[in-house]
Amino acid sequence: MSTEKKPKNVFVQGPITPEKIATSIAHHQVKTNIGGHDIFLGQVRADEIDGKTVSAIDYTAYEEMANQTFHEIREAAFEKFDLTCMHIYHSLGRVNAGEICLFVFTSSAHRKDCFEATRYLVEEIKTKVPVFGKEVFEDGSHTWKENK
Amino acid sequence: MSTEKKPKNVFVQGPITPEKIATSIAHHQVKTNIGGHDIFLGQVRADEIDGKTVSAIDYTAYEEMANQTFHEIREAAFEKFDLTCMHIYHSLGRVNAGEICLFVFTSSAHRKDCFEATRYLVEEIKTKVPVFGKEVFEDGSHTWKENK
Amino acid sequence: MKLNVKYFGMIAEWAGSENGQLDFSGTSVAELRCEIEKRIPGLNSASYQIAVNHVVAANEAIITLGDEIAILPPFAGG
Amino acid sequence: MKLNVKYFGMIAEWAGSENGQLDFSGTSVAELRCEIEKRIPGLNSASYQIAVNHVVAANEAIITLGDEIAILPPFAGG
Repeated sequence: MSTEKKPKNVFVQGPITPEKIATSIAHHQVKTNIGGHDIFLGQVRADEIDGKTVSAIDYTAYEEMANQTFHEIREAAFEKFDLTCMHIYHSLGRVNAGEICLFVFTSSAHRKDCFEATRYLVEEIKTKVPVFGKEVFEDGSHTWKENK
Repeated sequence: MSTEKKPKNVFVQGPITPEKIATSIAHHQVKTNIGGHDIFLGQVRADEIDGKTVSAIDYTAYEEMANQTFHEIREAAFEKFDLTCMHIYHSLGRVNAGEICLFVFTSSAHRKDCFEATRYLVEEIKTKVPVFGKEVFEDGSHTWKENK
Repeated sequence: MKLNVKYFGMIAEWAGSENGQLDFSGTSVAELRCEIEKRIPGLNSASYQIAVNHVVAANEAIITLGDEIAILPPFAGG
Repeated sequence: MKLNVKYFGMIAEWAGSENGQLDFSGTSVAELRCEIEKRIPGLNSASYQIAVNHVVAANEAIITLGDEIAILPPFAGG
């Protein structure tokens, strides 16, 4: 009998909507030990690359490995910071410029923990999670995004 | 003729709702030069103080000075960080435990700026803005909150 | 000179009012502190700041007729 | 041994497929790199990582039959 938690599925199809974010915030109003929330939202930019404008990013992932890595990152953050709650969602498939592709949400009694945790999580996600982004231009051609 | 901007009114009556936050996020989806948003939400805690539980905070402010100070903090943040947008809202009046009293929202092309700006803004607000909080207990008695 | 003084938060509670008038014969913020502490019980052992015309003022700052004076208890924003 | 290999992102594009099978006679990840670079044009001058059983593997790591192999181009999450 294993007590290990199965990794949750972090991925959602398509963009993350403002309504989903509002619902998630509202769910925390019963948790009256929370004093601060820090939310990071990644939004797709209409970057200009070699004279062409990005109209969307088409996300794919090595899902089993990505969910396992998200799980490890979450566990590490719970160890490092005194958090009440932590939620992470990432898009798969097409996300248009201006839409949200990443939602990282941490909550804590005091602001220091949520501030540091959200930043830690975003940096870890960018460097460790196997998610791939095809930047699609207005003319249908594409290039591949690479995190710095 | 003065070119100085008049300070905006940062205050809203009562709690800040998840719907207001969602609307604010949605308004940024036309700004396709944004790559990251960082949102801090302050939430009223049901702290236990000398055996009594806080049920709400009743916020008052020296409004003219507070709006002037918010304005200066905003201008300083725009100087220090490369931001696309910045929004700050603070509650006045009664905010129940679990409800949101502060909403700080910054957006930038790259994540570093919004992360640093939101944190800077929250620290500045906590130390410089004349807002006062009466912590009301369940039995109707009260004490006065003090930022650390 | 007659000064209009605003009180906030716990200090308004101690003063029993959000506005007061003070007949002030001094010139500096330090002197104003002494004057106000005589009138508001508890203030001399409390932590508070004085704002003159919406800006927190040092003890050396000079007060002139018509200035907007506010007595500010510790901040609790956010 | 026969290895099943997954390709992602731009590497899947270069490989023309998201899955491939490879007859591998070596033992280490370094050897696997050489083998795969022979098959996928452009890969030898690209930046990529190899995951073995969902974990990024160093060049010295040993590959055994049944391992899940994935060839990962640079990450772009967030």
